[in-house]
Amino acid sequence: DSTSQPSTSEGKTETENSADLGENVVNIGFSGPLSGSAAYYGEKILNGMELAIEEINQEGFEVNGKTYKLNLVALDDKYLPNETAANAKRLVEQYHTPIIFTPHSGGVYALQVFNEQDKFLIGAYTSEPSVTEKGNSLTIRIPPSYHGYLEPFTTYAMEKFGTKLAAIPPVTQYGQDWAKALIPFWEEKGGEVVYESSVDFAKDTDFFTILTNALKKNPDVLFIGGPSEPTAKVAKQARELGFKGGFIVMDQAKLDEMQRLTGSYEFLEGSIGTMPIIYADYPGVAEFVDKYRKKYGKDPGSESGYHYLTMYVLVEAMKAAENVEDAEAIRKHIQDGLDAIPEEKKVYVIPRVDENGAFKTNVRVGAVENGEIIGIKVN
Amino acid sequence: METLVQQLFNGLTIGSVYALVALGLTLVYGILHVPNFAHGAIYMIGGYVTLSMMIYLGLPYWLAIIVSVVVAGFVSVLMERLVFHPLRKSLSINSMIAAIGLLLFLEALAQLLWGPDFRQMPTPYNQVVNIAGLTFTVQRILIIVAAIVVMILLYIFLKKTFIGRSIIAMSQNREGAFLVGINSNKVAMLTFFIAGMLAAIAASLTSPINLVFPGMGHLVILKAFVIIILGGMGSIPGAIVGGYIIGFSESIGATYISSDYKDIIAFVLLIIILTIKPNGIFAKGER
Amino acid sequence: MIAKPTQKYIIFALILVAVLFPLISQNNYFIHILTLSYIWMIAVYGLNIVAGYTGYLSFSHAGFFAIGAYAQGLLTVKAGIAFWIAFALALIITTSLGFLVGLISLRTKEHFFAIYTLCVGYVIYLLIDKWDSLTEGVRGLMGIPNPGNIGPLSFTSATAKYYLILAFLLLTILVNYRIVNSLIGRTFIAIRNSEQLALSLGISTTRNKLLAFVLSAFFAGLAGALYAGFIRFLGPEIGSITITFDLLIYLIVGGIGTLSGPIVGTLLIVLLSQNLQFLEEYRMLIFGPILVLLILFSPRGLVGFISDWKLKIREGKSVSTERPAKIEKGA
Amino acid sequence: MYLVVEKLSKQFGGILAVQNVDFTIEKGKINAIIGPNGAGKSTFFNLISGVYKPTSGRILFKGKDITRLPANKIAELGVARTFQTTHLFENSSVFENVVVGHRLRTKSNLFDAIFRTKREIMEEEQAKEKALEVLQFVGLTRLADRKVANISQEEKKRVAFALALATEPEIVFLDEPTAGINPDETEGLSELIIKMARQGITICLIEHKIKMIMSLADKIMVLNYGEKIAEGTPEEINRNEKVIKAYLGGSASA
Amino acid sequence: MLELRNVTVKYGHYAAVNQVNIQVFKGEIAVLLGSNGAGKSTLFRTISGLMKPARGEIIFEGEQISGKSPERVVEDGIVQCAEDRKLFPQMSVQENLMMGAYIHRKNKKIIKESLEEVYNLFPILYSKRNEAAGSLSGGQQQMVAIGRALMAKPKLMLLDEPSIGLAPLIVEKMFESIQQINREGMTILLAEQNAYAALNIADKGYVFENGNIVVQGTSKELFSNEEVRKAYIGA
Ligand SMILES: Nc1ncnc2c1ncn2[C@@H]1O[C@H](COP(=O)(O)OP(=O)(O)OP(=O)(O)O)[C@@H](O)[C@H]1O
Ligand SMILES: Nc1ncnc2c1ncn2[C@@H]1O[C@H](COP(=O)(O)OP(=O)(O)OP(=O)(O)O)[C@@H](O)[C@H]1O
Ligand SMILES: [Mg+2]
Ligand SMILES: [Mg+2]
Repeated sequence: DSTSQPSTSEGKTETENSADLGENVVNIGFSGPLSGSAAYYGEKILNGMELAIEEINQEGFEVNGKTYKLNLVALDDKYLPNETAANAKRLVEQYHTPIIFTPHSGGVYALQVFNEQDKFLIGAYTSEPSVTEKGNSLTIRIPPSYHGYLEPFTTYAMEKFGTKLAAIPPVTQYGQDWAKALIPFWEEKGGEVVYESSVDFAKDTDFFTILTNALKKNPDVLFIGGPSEPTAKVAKQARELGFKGGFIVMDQAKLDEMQRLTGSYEFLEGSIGTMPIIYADYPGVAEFVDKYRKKYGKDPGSESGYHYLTMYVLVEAMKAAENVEDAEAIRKHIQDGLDAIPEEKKVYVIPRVDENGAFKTNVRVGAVENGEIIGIKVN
Repeated sequence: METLVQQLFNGLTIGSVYALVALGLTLVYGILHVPNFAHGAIYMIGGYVTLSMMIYLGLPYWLAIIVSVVVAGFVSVLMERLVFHPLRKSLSINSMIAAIGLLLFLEALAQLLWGPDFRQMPTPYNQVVNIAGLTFTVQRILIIVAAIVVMILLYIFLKKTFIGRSIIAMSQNREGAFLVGINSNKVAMLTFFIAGMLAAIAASLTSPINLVFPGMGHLVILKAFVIIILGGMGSIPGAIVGGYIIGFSESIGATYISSDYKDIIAFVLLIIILTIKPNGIFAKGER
Repeated sequence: MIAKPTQKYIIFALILVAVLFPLISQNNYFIHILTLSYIWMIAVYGLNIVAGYTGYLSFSHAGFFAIGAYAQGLLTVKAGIAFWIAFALALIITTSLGFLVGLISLRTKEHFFAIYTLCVGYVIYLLIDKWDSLTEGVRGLMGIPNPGNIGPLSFTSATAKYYLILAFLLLTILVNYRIVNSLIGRTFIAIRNSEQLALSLGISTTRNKLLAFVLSAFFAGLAGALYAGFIRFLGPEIGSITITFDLLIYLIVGGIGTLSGPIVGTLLIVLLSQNLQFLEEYRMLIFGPILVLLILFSPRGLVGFISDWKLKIREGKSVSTERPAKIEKGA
Repeated sequence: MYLVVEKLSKQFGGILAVQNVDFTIEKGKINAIIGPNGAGKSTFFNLISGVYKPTSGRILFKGKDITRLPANKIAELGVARTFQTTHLFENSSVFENVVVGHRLRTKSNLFDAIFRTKREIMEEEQAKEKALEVLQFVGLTRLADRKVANISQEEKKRVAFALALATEPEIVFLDEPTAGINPDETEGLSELIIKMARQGITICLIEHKIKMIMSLADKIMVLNYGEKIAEGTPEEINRNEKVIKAYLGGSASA
Repeated sequence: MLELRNVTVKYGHYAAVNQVNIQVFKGEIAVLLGSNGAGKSTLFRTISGLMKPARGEIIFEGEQISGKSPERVVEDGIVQCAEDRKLFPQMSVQENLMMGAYIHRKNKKIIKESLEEVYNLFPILYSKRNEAAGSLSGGQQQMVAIGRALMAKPKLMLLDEPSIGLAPLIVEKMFESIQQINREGMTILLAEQNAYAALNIADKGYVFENGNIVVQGTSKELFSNEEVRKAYIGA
């Protein structure tokens, strides 16, 4: 087709123009929810990226003998895929961003329709595996897959509390996928699923109703999840209704954030979930958490951590590719980028990116015992 | 049986909240003939103000609620003065769009002031009470009792006092109200103030069992609309009964039909009722 | 209502600019935004028929938009039907569902109708969201093909799609123009003005309201099917109330019950909200008040505003005893 | 008989607004219904024209049972009406108002509209001609382009007549056609009513202006508390004790 | 008591009331005659504060009231019984009447007395006191409207075409009631088309045409005025 615009070829000259200020700038694109009910999520991500960019820009980074700085261009898409697509067109056309981060699978799919043609990399923050399984050559998927959690969660909860599970995941796709993986796994391990339903945090104003129904079945373990704060509410109300068993907490919710909501770990006793980044023992965590707290006055979440790290991966990949605008070249050197991450920046340890673009991360699991979080070994 | 009673109690709790919000909405509708979508934002602001009073100023719960009621009332009145009053003579769709504009603005403002994250409102009434195998928390009992008290007071105010009746009069004939000497501006402001108060009370009561966040108004307002339609727009008993109908149908529906589809239950219920009674349950007479 | 010749000029000027645009600007982003705006315009025209001319404010519009889009998506992706056949089927499906919904919902009036359709829209949204075995639920529907070739014309490039959708928009405008200026259009307006009187004049209000509603669903479905072929990915959010609100805002700001209102309003608001993007999370802090101000100072939409303004000029010239129009109420 | 009403009743909640009323209308005559306020006159009209459905009873028009037909079907059969509170399309011009009045005699559908078929063009022309014709008939040609909201009460009443006439009716029901009109203008409207009757249109009207009724009507029915208390020629009614007591009072000449 | 000086009221550019001068003295019944659209109601609406005059002054008991808001005008003692009644349709008859006494809301005793007076004047309203005002017939609604106006115990009552749509018997009664009210000390400004009946009870009258006063004088003068007879009395 003759009419399609080879926009990136123009992009080269344009990038140099935008560096008129006397320095070379690489624009980094972001399209995510910045207003509306999911804005808290978009904000956490932006914070992580901003923090990394600030650090990187202190010195700049060198590619092909030139020193570059990063500039973040964030656009609001209100979670709507068509807005993501429009934003991406704009980011590519006006800012020549070699990469666009987007934290929802709908947005990723909408971008995958044209990202290979328009030549930009998608930084997908979604644990939806199909994002990278459909063979898009310019997508990287940042968060870990939940599959690594199934075994340690199941074993721990079953041993400590018993075999009867009530599953009340959130209605989001992620929650549903999680449940679909966990339930057969639980049954395979000799467990029994006594209740299954989902909560919708966008519509429910009270969880007593669903919990009453779940607890009627006398479960030993509750599977819960979603954003940390409402998940904490669910756990708390379950306790109020007299639940004494353990919680399996889906990795979207963070034990530390849940604790913050109610002031103590007491009601989370016996919960197992992902290790909160602030307690994780990766080499870069302490410094990152410190800086984040200083700048934003609160604890970082894993979204922030992953995006922080990915900015460094990206810079290293650009260095390795000796190119700051060719998405294909950068994608080819993502593995080099991962390998070249300085130790003190490793807020997570990501050894590998697979051929489809998915990051392979070692997961860390934590549990609440005697009012404290303790690390649980993963085989 | 035990479950049924427990679920009835749950329905009563949530229905009380719905009823309070729907009451404000229905009052404003009566005066303005506009479905005020921005009412959800007032609810949200009510929640945030109570929260801020408790957390930042250390006020006790009840005092914080009083402050919040006043603030939300004033924001509501401000809305009336700045937007709905100038628009009172134009198409009602315009006021509706303006209300949407206000909603977007107030949500963004809340996000700016308090951040986009979920917040927890403390309450002195965390105690759990077990009676005959049923679980209550004091806060929940408080919600029910307070809501009913507020509704009774409101009813007495509207029915038995001249000032209250002036609200009803104006909702039935604006000019007629002027001609008996009712100050329309005062009544409109009063109505918005009361609506704001009711929303703030509802938000402050329910927030300890839920969360405070910029989008919290959405959850409630859509249901409040369903309720006032169910009960007949502008009808006060309709709003109350409708609130409890939705509350119960949600908790009972979640138990005996499907928890996943319980939202649909409320909407389908409405569709069925309106199909049979196109003007709502409490509609008056023919035409 | 605005003088007809003026509306015609506005429309012709806009058409000319639209046709020439890709030749002037090579910017993919603008082409993308414009194409999307055209799709919204088609949907807004649908809304205008029922809300602007018959006076029934439907809040289920995004629902029908979503039905059109999902029908297109599912038929091509899951049933493997060719794009244009699926397109025709999508229109039939949306129109039929519009017929069914209209049949029941039109028993109610005014705000009852508005909120009733709000609920219908919500149910449609929830169904798309929850029925994931069919719609893929929250995950969304991927891999919708480009519009198929028509003879030698292929629609894979952005510019080609731009012209395809522009063609549909022009057709939509023509059809709307014809309807509004026909006996049917008069009938719709009569219903808006007074349903009881229309009835006593032997006009079957039920049938005509239903016709208007079905037409509006048809245009929503058309816009939806085009959207599916353009964005090529569908998520349940396109059926959400937010989208209905957006469409309504486009209509009101442009001028409800006018022929050029949908174009003016959509362009203005889309461009405005794009231009406020630099504000990031504070966008709504500015956009909300702008919306309110627009409504406050131009309550009959921009098109109405212009026509009022022209009326003023005319009146200023000839001091006549003619009385100006009261503010139109209850449209 | 032309139009026959048998044992018609309508109940609103506890109120029996119309009770067991029998009434017949002869073709080409001017019939009048009088009665105190709240007697059920408007309700009676609303029942015949299909705005309300009767609680019991039957309405026959030219031998056809129209009791349960919707209002628009009844209008199609040639039954037109005006409303007590003048009911017009306030925001349209006089001409546009009246054009719509002829819609029920046209057949153009959506297809015709979109493709602007011959039929559409022809029927539009036909509706416009009809509009001009009836405007001429009621004497409002000069106001054709004025917005209805801006014309006088008397002119509005005439537009209402024109609107009813545009439907090409055989029988017209007029609910207080001269309420709120001064004697001078009332005179004009009575003349118009007579002119209509001369055209062969059957008339049935409600009025409180006794003098006008007495001079105009061929036959009068008197309602009181929903019941028919008298029926007959003006002279008979004028002499009827019951009517004088319930309605006319001492000075029947006010 | 009430004086209008050069009052002009406009709808847009159109002057519905043009340079009108009217004087009503205490205890009088003054009547405004005029055909439809002459501007009577517009004038009443302006006196009541529902509209603002474009020019001119309205003086009540020596005080300028033009530009005051409707409720202030009511408080000053001018109450209007409007043309289309403007009742509260879903409130009961009694509640409607009670609302009429809104400005006396602090004084329960006055309210009770007035209520009795109104019921004495219109006994049928007593039997319908618990019914919704909207479900009454036109004539009954008119009685409620007058009753409601009386409840405010005004010094001056504006009655806008009280006889509209009423049966002759009722019209007669209505005018009797008006006379009775007047005898009890209330000043009345009445707008009517039923010139005969109105002039019969009035002290003086003004004839309106197209927003202008074309004739004015005592009832006697007007009765004997040939043109007035022809145009408005019809005999
Ligand atoms: N929609 C309604 N709902 C309830 N009651 C009604 C309704 N319409 C009329 N009524 C009652 O029916 C009775 C007859 O009313 P209707 O309007 O027919 O009287 P009318 O003879 O036309 O009186 P008027 O001369 O005052 O217009 C009245 O008592 C009235 O209150
Ligand atoms: N809201 C309005 N906008 C524009 N013109 C109006 C408005 N209301 C009334 N008019 C016009 O002002 C003039 C005076 O009307 P008004 O109602 O005062 O007359 P009236 O003497 O009370 O007549 P009626 O006997 O019908 O009650 C009329 O020509 C009318 O059409
Ligand atoms: Mg009547
Ligand atoms: Mg008048």
